[in-house]
Amino acid sequence: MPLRKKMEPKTVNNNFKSEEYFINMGPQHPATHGVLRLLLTIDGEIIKKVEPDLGYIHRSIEKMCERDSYQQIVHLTDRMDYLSSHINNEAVCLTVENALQLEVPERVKVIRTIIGELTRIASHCLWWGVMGMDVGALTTYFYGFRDREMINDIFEETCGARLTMNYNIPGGVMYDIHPNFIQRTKDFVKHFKTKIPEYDRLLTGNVIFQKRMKGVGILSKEDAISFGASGPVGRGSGYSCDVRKHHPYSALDKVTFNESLKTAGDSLARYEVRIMEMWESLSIIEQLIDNIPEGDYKVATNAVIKLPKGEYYQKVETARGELGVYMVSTGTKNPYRVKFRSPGLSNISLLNHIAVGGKIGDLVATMATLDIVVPDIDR
Amino acid sequence: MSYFSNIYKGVKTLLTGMSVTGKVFLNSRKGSITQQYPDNRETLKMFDRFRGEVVMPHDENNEHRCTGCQKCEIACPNGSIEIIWDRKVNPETGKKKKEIDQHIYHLGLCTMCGLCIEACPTDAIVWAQNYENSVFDRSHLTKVLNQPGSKLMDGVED
Amino acid sequence: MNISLSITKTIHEWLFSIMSETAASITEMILIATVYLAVFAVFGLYLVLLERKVAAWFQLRLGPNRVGFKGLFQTMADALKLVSKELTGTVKADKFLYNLAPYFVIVSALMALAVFPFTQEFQAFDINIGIFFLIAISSIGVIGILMGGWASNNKFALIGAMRSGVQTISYELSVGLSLLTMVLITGSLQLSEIVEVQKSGWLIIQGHIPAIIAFMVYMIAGTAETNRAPFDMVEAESELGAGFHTEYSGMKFAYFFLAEFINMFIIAAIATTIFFGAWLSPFGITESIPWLGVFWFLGKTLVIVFLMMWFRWTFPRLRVDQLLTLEWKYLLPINLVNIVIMAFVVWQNLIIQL
Amino acid sequence: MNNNELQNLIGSWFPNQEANKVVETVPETEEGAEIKVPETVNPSLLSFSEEGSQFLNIAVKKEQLHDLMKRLKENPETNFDYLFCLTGMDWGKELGIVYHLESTKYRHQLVVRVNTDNRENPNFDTVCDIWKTAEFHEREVFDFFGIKFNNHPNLKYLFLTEGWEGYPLRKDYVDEVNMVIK
Repeated sequence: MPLRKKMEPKTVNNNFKSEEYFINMGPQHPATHGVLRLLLTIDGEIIKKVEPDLGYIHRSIEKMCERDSYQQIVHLTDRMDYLSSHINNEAVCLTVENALQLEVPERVKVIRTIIGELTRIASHCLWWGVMGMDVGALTTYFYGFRDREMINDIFEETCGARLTMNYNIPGGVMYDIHPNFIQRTKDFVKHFKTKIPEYDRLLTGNVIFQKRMKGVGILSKEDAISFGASGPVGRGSGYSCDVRKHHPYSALDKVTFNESLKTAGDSLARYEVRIMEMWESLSIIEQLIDNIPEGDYKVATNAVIKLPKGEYYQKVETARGELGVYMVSTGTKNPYRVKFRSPGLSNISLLNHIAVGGKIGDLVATMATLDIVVPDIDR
Repeated sequence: MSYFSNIYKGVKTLLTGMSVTGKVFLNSRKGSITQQYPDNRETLKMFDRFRGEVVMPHDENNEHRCTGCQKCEIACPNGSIEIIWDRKVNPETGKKKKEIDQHIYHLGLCTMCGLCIEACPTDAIVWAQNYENSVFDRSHLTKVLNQPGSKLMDGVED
Repeated sequence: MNISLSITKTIHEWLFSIMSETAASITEMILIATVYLAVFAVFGLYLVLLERKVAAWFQLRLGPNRVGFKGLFQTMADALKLVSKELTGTVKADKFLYNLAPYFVIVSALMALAVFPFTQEFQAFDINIGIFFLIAISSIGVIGILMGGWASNNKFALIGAMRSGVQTISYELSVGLSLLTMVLITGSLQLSEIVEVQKSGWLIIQGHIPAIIAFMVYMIAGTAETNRAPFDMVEAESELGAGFHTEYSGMKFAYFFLAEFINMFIIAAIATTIFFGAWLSPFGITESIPWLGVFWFLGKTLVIVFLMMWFRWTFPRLRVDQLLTLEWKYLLPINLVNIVIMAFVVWQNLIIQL
Repeated sequence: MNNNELQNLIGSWFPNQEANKVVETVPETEEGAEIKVPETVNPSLLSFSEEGSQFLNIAVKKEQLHDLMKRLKENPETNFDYLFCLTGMDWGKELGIVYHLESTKYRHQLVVRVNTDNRENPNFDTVCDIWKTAEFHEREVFDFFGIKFNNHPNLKYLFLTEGWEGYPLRKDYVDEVNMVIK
């Protein structure tokens, strides 16, 4: 098949009113965080319609999964939502373990949970920095990265990679935690507890920021459920959708934490939910870090994993929301079909709903609070 | 009156924000988080688990531990590893034994997932902490891991 | 300064000796303009460097430190790079306006520099409507931005340019009114006379409360006039990419860039002249050495420039309607009331004179 | 509500009348819920299974899909207001869709599946008037499986470029250039 033909751009047919015009925001645009393309219909500065055009970074991970073995699938999920790669890995591993009815050691569960929560904090740090940048405060970006670097160092020391860690394998984790892991994590928790108030002072309290965020991009609870919003986007609308609460996995049933909920449903609520979530994640880490049980870091699986015939569904809470892994097996060494229910696709689908009627600046700010990761949307 | 209290509160939050950045500015001499990369090559040490590239360690007799079992080749999701092997007759025992000719590793295809090293039964391949992988030609990224003239270490069985 | 003064005097006498009076004064003006252009082009580059360094220090970074000693030649190298770059443009652009816009912006920025009193003697033109001239010139630059945005045939550029128009038209009111408040004390628009008045205390001290309010309003409005964050609606890189100069490259882009920084200098220099006594040293400590005035002037200006940089690297950007709300609902009423207060202060002679 | 109760309740909406007759007169009241006779379910319209899955599965005929979905959402006892996963499937001979539903009120979960053996022109009724999230997910299925959704407001390619030939996630899709097969 000729490749050239596939590269042709999509044509756009819109019927405009005379005052309205059309802007092509992206695929290369600073606020779209990657290669998201938004087709905006604008009247002056007012947004009339937002139509996301996806697929610029589509790699067909679901199709690739159909030819890979179950161990190999795990590393592909690193590349979906690269900011919460550990949690994505965990989702696949949990699916496979559930299917095999494999009981992993307690130590593995605790390690997974700690690293998962660290991933969440790292992701929110980056989001906070980028959020500030999208509303024009460029300095936040570096402050967010300063703290994220510490987490990345922890990951690098234990998992060997900073971003695409591939630390989980079906049956456990790849290596045991590094001897420095506990101390470094404690140091980080101590450090970060002084930094979140700084975040609040620099950005959250700022009168300009408050004005930019309050009452912008309002999403009602009913719409949040109907659009399948999850993660902080749903919780900002008062929709209790934390998978960690409702369907706890790994060691999350052993810890106590509050589900961060706000009822306003505007951009500020989504922002505040994420800040609250960082505090909750810190508390989860603190509860677990001193009590990592002794034991094996993995249980042996067969070199060739074959899942029993059937269908398996596992949902986890990534930093962006609910990630579902739907796996259909026919009993061979490859899955018959894998579907990743990514939080990003559902969250981007409500952009049109909440951005219409706002200004261009509002659209950018609203999009930042949705916390989009384009590879997660496109897969 | 709320008009004036709004102004007061607004200005106060602005000054709070400025105090945060101002503090960083005053500590800028020691607070920098950036590294000046090519200058700090000597001090830049990767963690010992860092996944830089796959290498095959050889001992002083130019012997490696790879038996050519091809488990890494099967485990690799991207086809980064190719093993060219042959069965050779061992002159002492007279038995035919699998022996690698070339263990080819395409660094350009590798996603550093570590499945090959997990799969290796004899620990013949390990991670190296090399982080400078840029080359002028893509073909330089295809590496032969076993050194020329190397042979299998004695007593290594898979 | 005696030497340099004697040099200028020598050149002046020499010029008038070899040609007619008209030709000599025109030549003299051209010479002065060339010197200003050269000095402020380089000065603008160093303002860019300062901005980058200050930004880096706010952001836990090191900033440019490779080219030259501690990166002192970084912006020079950047300018050289920009000179050597191809001038690209859109096919359907209005070529004439498109090419004119950058010159319009840079020229209007440089024109304002003519009237600043760097020292008592060092002032190119001491016209009697100095402040009026400054206000007028500083709002001309927006025409260049509008032209550039319109002629680029790019929607992002157009939105940026239109925002710029709205913003400058609104905020020049506040700039003008806050300066007018101070003119009530001085009773003159001529800059040299304003400085003369400040020999008995800088105006911000003389005018105490209303002067401080006027200064705060002026700083906010002045930051908005220069289209800098938190009022950088014109560029707003997370919304419009690069705003009005999206389609400019090479030297034409450099002109816009340089003009932004010279404008920032101008706004700070106006504040120095009106509020902080221009070249006057605090408590007259270096009054005996008049040429040190230029350092006092630049020092005060750079402190205010630093303040504007501090704003830029701390605050998020306003939305375009909030920008107008701030001007028309807050700054303008405050300003009008402030003028009345100032008038009362002057009438009752409540001025603090040292 | 546990799976058994769900099965009884939903089954009662499609009573076993003569085969092939489209059910139009569904009982308005919910008294049917108490009648615990699963055999009353019309097997040609609806069938239940829990085999090989952690959820209760309902296989439904495509004519009944929209009707069933609407009732699942709107019935106060089921109240499946959250469609958390919509998957296109290629079962070899048949194409199908798997809907994963959850109730945010009762936290019970349900899987609805619908299949068609028409591989040339597969089409189902859209559910995006019931759950708004379905709009994008159905477009994704349209991209990769070529399944059309009747009454969908904006059915065009979401990920693929216009004029893409073939449906990449179908099992019979061939692309020598871009697909690496092990």
